[in-house]
Amino acid sequence: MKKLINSPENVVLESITGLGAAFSDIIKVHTNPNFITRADAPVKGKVALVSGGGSGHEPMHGGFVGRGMLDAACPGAVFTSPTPDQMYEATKAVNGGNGVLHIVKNYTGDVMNFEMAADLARAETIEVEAVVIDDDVAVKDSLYTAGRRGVGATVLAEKICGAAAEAGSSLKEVAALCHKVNANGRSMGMALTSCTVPHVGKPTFDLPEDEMEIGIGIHGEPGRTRTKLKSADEITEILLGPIVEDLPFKSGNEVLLFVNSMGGTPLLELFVVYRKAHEILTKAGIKVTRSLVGPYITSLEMAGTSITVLKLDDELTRLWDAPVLTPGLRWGT
Amino acid sequence: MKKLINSPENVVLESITGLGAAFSDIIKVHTNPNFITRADAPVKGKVALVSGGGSGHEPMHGGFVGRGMLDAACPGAVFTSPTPDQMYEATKAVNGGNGVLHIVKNYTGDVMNFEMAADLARAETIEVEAVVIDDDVAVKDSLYTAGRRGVGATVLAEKICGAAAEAGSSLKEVAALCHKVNANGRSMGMALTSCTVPHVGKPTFDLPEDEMEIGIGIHGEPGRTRTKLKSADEITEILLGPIVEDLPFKSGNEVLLFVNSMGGTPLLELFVVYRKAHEILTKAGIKVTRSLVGPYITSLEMAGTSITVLKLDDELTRLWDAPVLTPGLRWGT
Amino acid sequence: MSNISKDKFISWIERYAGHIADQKDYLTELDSAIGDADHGANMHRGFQAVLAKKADLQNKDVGGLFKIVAMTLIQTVGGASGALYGTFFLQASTAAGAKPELSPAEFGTVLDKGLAGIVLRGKAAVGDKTMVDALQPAIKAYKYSIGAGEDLQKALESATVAAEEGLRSTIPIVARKGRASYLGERSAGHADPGATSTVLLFRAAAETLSL
Amino acid sequence: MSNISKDKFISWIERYAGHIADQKDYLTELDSAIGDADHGANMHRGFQAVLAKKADLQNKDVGGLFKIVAMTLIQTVGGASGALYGTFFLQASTAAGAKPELSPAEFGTVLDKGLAGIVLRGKAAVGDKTMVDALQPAIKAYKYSIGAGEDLQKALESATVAAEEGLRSTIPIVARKGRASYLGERSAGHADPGATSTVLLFRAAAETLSL
Ligand SMILES: Nc1ncnc2c1ncn2[C@@H]1O[C@H](COP(=O)(O)OP(=O)(O)O)[C@@H](O)[C@H]1O
Ligand SMILES: Nc1ncnc2c1ncn2[C@@H]1O[C@H](COP(=O)(O)OP(=O)(O)O)[C@@H](O)[C@H]1O
Ligand SMILES: [Mg+2]
Ligand SMILES: [Mg+2]
Ligand SMILES: [Mg+2]
Ligand SMILES: [Mg+2]
Repeated sequence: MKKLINSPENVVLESITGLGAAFSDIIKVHTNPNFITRADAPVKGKVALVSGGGSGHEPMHGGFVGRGMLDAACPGAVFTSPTPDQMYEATKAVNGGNGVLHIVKNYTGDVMNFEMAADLARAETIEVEAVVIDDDVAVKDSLYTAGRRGVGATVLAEKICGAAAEAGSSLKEVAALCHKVNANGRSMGMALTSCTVPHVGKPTFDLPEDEMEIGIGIHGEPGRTRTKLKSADEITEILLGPIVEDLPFKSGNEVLLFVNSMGGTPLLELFVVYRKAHEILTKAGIKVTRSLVGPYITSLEMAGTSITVLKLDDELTRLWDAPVLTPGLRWGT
Repeated sequence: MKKLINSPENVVLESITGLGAAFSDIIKVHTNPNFITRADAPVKGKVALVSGGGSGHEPMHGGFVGRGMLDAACPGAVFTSPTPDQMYEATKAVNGGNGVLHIVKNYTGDVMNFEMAADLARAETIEVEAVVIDDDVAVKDSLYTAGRRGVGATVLAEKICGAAAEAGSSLKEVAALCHKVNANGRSMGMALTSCTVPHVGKPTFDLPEDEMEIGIGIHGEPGRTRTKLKSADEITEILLGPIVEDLPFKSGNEVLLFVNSMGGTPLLELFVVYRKAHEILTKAGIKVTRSLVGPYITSLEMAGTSITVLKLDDELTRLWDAPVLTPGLRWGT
Repeated sequence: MSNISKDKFISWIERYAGHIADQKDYLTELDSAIGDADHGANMHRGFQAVLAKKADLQNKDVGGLFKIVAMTLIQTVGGASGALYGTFFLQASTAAGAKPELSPAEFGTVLDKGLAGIVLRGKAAVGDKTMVDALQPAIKAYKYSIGAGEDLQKALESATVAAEEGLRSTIPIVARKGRASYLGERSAGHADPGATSTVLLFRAAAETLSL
Repeated sequence: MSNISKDKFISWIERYAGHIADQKDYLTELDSAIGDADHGANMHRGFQAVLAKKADLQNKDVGGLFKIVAMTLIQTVGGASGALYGTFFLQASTAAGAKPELSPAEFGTVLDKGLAGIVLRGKAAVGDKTMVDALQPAIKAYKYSIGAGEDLQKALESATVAAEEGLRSTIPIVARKGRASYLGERSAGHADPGATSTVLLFRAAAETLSL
């Protein structure tokens, strides 16, 4: 295993310590339990947003803490959802008196640990709402299964809901907005390579030189299907097709196109994918009015990409454009 | 070779086309010859900044075109310096009447091709100054050699000089400022893995599981020495030691600490390195007052890191903080 | 039939922590195939933390003992298994209460309550390819055996056998719960990591509780 | 001794383009060891572009012919080799001027001017481990041979041999110019890519100019 770490046990703690040192003006890092809050938390009277999940997806979530986005993020061990005490302490630390929204990616572990944290917080009369993000079209949805995974739409939901909370929306309103983003966003991802979890020391799966995984999540897990390697244009079609069909996105829609790197795919390649995705949507009469391109929700050093498309309306566009000041996303300030 | 591309021949053109589509509000992409300009170029009366180099270093340079940074960037083939006609056309396109500064990384090919372009532009009475960046302490400097490579300090120079040009400084002033950044910045890099140039199809060099390259540049070339793999803290010391000695940086100095990913190293690991670098400098009485952490000057998907330290004064700090609006760096706007 | 003392329960937990330590890499390997390669590390982190609390464990009744195990797992494991095994011991602790020891029959009820907690949290049924596939039949076998007047050792052994059968039954199943469900058809042909760690829980019981 | 017609120079360029195409991967391999793995691709891109201009090449004098080669290389190759080989042919074109053919002696002067251009641009001297290490001795040998009254073919062959010796001499050298210089000691033990492509230039000449 080739990694810039000191030991698998310390990588998360040392990494968030570095994050805190680099962005002490924006965030504050708390340890045992580990969580990251806005430097100015709690913000009196503002609805607070708390998210979290396993580490290894950086900049998500810790890099999205700051004005106009999250109030707190709880990093678990690599690819392991955080523990209830982390979310419980974070919730208490950022509660500004108008309630706390938990933005939860739909993974059994995340959902259950956030539920337990919410129970603890509510027991102390903190008003907590939880919204579960499940935008991954690679997973067939069903009442009898764990359902779809939460992936790219999480980043967009955190930015958009953060803007609404900053603007003074109520907990009910921010929760409703979060459901709206989830309802209008769809994603799908693929991997050219696996990734190596530090405490495992070897790639989670082996992928031959001429094959790729389609329909992966963000935890280095294998995808729905393994196929022969294809060109960037073909891969973009394979990912975008199911996304467009699923919502469905229709001619005349205005959308945000988010092309994400799983970590190891460089921008040179990512923009080749963006170019094709933009072309396909445009040909279908779908207007790309906002874009996000880069590594924002990653699986360590995995090479691959995921595409997320979010249907926009004036409200979502305005909130997307609103100022944001975090280590990972910043504009308007 | 596993890459999200359609063909090695088209990767650069398709990638800058995608970049242009994603950021049409900020930049304009011109083809044959290929160069990228600010959407509002030429800016009358403003000194224009032109840089360029081989592709594969994204976001540098194309991602740094926009208000407060570069007026134009010229992308060559992967790891191959662009041709004079690219810089010549870019220079003409962004010339606002008050002269054009060429920011050139010190590689024989880059220097010679920029020289030829400058000759062509001057022949048309465009005032052109060129500043060569050579901040890589891994290379011993000497009058009889090609000298040191231009690496991390290039990003800082483009940001700082861009701010000065935006504020109305003259060509002479901006050129002097560029020399100042180069004189006060030092860098060194290392690689955990090689990278694969698309038209070559296999890694530029082989690196055993337990070895690393110290003192690499940004073209996937091997470094000065190959050693056994070490911990993140040890590697940080190996890189930072020569940097601090070379300037030298002294107790009481205020600095900008730039920890860069070569492309394949994820943020989780990069912040482990940042943490140690920040600790070492602080212990030495060197005050880290500004930071930049992420993949900003890369070698395709190479795993590794480079550290750049820039000695700051009030002028450099103010210009660093000034608003910048580019695809790759954005704040204050 | 003799009761199970608190000290026996302590040995049970310690033995289980030992099995987890031994099987850590194997559990992670199973999780690599259909999950995210952390089940072994998760369980090991949790039970090492439990061992570190050995002092507190000593001076507690059975309920208090399980409560410490529960809170420690909940606060150190994370993931699905942390919430689930944590809930299991939390419910078991409530059921056991302030007793210094449990009769084999009482222990059956305690296990039942633990299972109920897991099902309430995880909403998984037998056949979903989860730890429930091993836990439910194991407890059923244990209670049947005790009800039939067999001794504790016999009951724990048949529980272990049932757990192992339950584990084997997860192999052909296409997962409906947990991460493995994201793989669809591809999850078939692999044993469930959580069901595997559940087998170890009963094996440890059979090796400690009746002696 | 018979002169070298413009058509012969065209065959020279075409033959060189062919050699580059054949040796493309080898040149890149050499550049992988001490450079950035693009010399073969760079030269190939450039000379394929030159071939594409075949039509224009036909109706030009020798100077015009070299001018087209120069501008095409400058605009399509990039890197150090683009600027250097481009400059070589640019200076050669000025020296050759509007002549329809060159005497072997005139060709020597033309080569000299090309070399001077490379040295002016790149500031490399023999021994720096660059193309100059092959180019300089090759031209020297060519001129010596012509001066000694040997025929063109003989002169081109001794030039090629001298280029090859120059190339071999680059192997042990620690580079002082170009990317290879960044490697310090590690650059020793490898042949210089540009010197290798220069050998091909003279080999192509010996295969075309005197026939
Ligand atoms: N809804 C559920 N109900 C019961 N057990 C579950 C459920 N979801 C997952 N599990 C169990 O948890 C195990 C995975 O645990 P672990 O890998 O530690 O957590 P995670 O899946 O969050 O990485 C699975 O093998 C399965 O037995
Ligand atoms: N200053 C110089 N003078 C003469 N030749 C040089 C100089 N620098 C580099 N070269 C030649 O250029 C060759 C490398 O060309 P190429 O790989 O195409 O360009 P780059 O080095 O920019 O990638 C070297 O092998 C060397 O022969
Ligand atoms: Mg997990
Ligand atoms: Mg090159
Ligand atoms: Mg797991
Ligand atoms: Mg080269």
